Amino acid sequence: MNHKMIYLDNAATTAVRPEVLDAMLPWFSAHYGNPSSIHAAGREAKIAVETARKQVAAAIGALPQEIYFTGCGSESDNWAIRGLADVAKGRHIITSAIEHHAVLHTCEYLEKKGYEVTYLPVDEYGFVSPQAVKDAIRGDTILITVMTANNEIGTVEPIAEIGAIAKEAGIPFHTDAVQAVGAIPVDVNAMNVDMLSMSAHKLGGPKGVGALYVRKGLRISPFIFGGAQEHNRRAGTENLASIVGMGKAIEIAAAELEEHGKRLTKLRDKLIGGVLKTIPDVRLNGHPTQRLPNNFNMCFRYIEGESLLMRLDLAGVEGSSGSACTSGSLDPSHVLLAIGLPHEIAHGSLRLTLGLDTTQEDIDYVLSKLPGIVQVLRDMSPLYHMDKAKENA
Amino acid sequence: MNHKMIYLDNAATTAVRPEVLDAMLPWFSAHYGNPSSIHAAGREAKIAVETARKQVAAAIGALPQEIYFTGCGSESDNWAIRGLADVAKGRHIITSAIEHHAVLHTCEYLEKKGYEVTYLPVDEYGFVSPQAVKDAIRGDTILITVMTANNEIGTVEPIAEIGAIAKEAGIPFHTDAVQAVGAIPVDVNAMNVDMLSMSAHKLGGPKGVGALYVRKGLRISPFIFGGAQEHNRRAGTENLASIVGMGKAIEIAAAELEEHGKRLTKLRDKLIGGVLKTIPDVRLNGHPTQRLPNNFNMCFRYIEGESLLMRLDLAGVEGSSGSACTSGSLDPSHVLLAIGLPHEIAHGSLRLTLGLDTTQEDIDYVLSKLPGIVQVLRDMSPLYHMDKAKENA
Amino acid sequence: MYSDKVMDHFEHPRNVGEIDNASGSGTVGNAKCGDIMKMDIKVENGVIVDAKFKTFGCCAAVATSSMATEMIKGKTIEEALALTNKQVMDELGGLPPVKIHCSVLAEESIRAALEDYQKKHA
Amino acid sequence: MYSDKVMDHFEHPRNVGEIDNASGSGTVGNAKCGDIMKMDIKVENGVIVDAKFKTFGCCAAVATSSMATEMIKGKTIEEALALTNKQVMDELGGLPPVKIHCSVLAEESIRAALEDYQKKHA
Ligand SMILES: Cc1ncc(COP(=O)(O)O)c(C=O)c1O
Ligand SMILES: Cc1ncc(COP(=O)(O)O)c(C=O)c1O
Repeated sequence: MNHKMIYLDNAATTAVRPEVLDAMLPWFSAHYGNPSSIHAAGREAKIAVETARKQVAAAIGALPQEIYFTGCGSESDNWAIRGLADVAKGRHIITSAIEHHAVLHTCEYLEKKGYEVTYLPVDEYGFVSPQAVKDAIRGDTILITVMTANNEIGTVEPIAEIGAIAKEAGIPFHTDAVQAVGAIPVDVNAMNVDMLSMSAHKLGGPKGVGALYVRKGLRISPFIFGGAQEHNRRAGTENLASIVGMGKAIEIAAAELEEHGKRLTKLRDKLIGGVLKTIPDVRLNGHPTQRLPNNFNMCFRYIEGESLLMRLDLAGVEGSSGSACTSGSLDPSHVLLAIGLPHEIAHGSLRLTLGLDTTQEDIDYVLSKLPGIVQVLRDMSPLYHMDKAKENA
Repeated sequence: MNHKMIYLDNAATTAVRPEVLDAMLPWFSAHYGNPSSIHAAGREAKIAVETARKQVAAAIGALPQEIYFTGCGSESDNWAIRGLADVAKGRHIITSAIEHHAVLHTCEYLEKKGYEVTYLPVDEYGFVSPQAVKDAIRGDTILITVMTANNEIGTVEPIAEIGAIAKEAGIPFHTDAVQAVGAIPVDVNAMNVDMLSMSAHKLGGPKGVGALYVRKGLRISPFIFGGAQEHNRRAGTENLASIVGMGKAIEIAAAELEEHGKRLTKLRDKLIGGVLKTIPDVRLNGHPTQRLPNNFNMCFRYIEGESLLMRLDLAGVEGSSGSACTSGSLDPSHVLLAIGLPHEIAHGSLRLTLGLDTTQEDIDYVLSKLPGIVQVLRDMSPLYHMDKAKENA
Repeated sequence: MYSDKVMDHFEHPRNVGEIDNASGSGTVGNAKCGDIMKMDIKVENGVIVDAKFKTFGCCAAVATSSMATEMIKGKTIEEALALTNKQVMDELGGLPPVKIHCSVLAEESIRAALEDYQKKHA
Repeated sequence: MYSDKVMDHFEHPRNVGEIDNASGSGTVGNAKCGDIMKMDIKVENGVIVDAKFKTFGCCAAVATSSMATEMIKGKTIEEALALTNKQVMDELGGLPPVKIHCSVLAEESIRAALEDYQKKHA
């Protein structure tokens, strides 16, 4: 490879920020006490965990005692939904068709257990309609769960409005904010949410640690039973260094949110604009402005996503795709299908998600390479050939 | 403090070994790809995870595809039990009275859901009787779960015998080997176990990562639903650096098992012998020889465990206790009660668990300090006073 | 977890011991629960001139015993009866929530000793 | 995930294109599933003298198309009909298990082209 790799897959995972890694390092081999131990090493570990809890709480306008650390964003989602369902009286859940699989597959599991789930459709931009949420509420609805921002197409949902509806109806409201926290302003009170899922590795923290916000007074079953950790609600020896890292990462991300968001939005729009200008037969997925600052997602007609990705990879650009072949499944992304794309177009999607270290030059480089790569693949594609033949006929 | 702290709480958690931390470091900020991503960064991450899976498998005589990484030992326990119960036909589970809370509280939860659980008693050493297991088996028994080695008193259970019984009866057998792996020989085939829980931070690896062995062909429900990670059985972005660390730690621990075990056994026996010789009114908990090489657990009559711990801490020795006050609960350790200790004696327990860096000098130091500390506390104890008065009467 | 003052009273408990021919004496708690306190007081002219304790219990129990003996010395019977465990805790700079129940014994043992005194001198 | 040989054929696919006045031609797969392959062959004296393909599909689909065209060139009709996707995969140094279904299209498209040829020349 004759140049550095340009990593544009920050929605999949981010690098641990150097300051975050520095904050974590003392807690592996030097200070490694079990926060539940009462000796000096345990006590200092406990303080470190509680400091991180305050940092996470502060970033989303919550109280420290409303934050529970988990093993990942998926665990937070599973816990919120199943923990609530386990103690609730009714059997109906409302969610959207474009949730992350951690929410969708959990809902599907609950369906098998006798719960009923309404999967609300979305419009062409991926928006869930608050009115549709309202209309879906039944007497036995126990939970509404709608994500704050979509991980594939970046659409930012009208959470505050949905929260207000949930609150008025007295129904607990969970939101998967794994992609939103650290990227856009998130405030549990302004948004009227009762539970909120987070994951550290999406915001410059380490993999394998997440958190669930649970509003004071809301009762849910524990998900992992065992020791008395996390106020008796989530057992398991605390993931000390990673929790410290999550606290630090979220604190920095919250502090830099505005500045960082502005910078990324500019780069993102340059990338989208550049592609629209130079490559025909493309489509922007998600809303042009109500989207995550770092999210680019477009479909390139006549070509398949994995091939596009691999060619980009060979050219030094790392992204992702909603094509079936990238996931090893047979169907393309459920999100792209939900916004109304036909299968063959959904297969040709490319997601590029910008990060902290993405530069103007990186974007220029991608814009210089992408048209050629797309053309090579189109020249190889029987679909392109057939369609163009039709057009010329 | 005028001397270094002597950490003798390795059953609570261990330091991350320097070699392990070195192995982890590249995977935070330099190589941080998501193992599910198909670009170069994702592919190298995937390879790292699969290498760790092989290392874990090799340490317990399993196949790599039988190893599933989890967020902690507690998750492994919860998953094994609830994942099996979720798909099994019967409703009866057999376990022991001295399991870790991750097993016990999970069983109690299942009882609330309509399952029946037999909690087998143990003898004065903490042994579960294989015959008792056999006798407890019913037509609707779906699972037997008995720990490999107890975390408080160190007793090593007759797992191979219990496994043989389970196998003959055709009942899946789970063992919580969180304290055993890396400390004593563990082989899933020799032990006839179908599921086995592990946790990295007990064997020189990082906190917040564990694994569950599930024998090929055994069907259990996923515990965390979502992405297709871990062969579709445990969702959540892989805890890359920690998984690498777990693999490395377990590989080293397995290689050094024999040598390390011999050294610790000697130190442990010196500590036990020394206390028995110099302090009256003490009792060894657990079996004298069928115990973990690093486990010391004794009761000091007339005194309360937390006070003992805090005085040891002030003297530079970090340990743990099964007293109620150390856990914030009202009852002393369920394990000490299960081996037949009266409450007042159970409150006065001290557990010291040796580690990699424990030296002869550390043991000498503890033996030089402990008698004085015990005497100070006894002099302060109204129970000691009353009993001694009776003896002299 | 514990304040410096708690640790100081735990490490250097004041007034450990027993009083020969105590004016009043009380034992509360039980070993099953992991906490026993025995309190001896010496009363002269209605004033507590000495107090000594023995405690089987955790750090918080020892520290509150120690602090409580310090606080009642020099007090009249009535003043001592008015002492609450809250006051003892405050004087120690607070206790972790899970440990508050341990502090109750100090108040109770003083009451028991005072009642014993009053019974003997009624 | 992919072998070097797969990557080589993906990056530098052999025989991309179409053959004017092809002796036989076949298209298999469908866009809904994310894989379409079109295969053109030129047959002279019962021997495949040229083969060209176009593929809409993933890396594995492209590489197997490319390799398959290489493998059938110079073969008789009968020999080409006997080619299996397993042989193509082996020649590529294997494929990840989830990608095996993509390789089936190469065999199928060759068959389709050969059948087309046989129909035309029957
Ligand atoms: C026997 C046993 N099982 C399970 C666990 C739970 O492990 P973790 O703290 O990693 O969840 C522990 C340790 O805490 C243990 O000693
Ligand atoms: C919206 C959303 N929810 C949940 C998750 C799951 O997070 P984790 O991988 O930490 O389990 C992700 C990322 O994978 C996500 O993007």
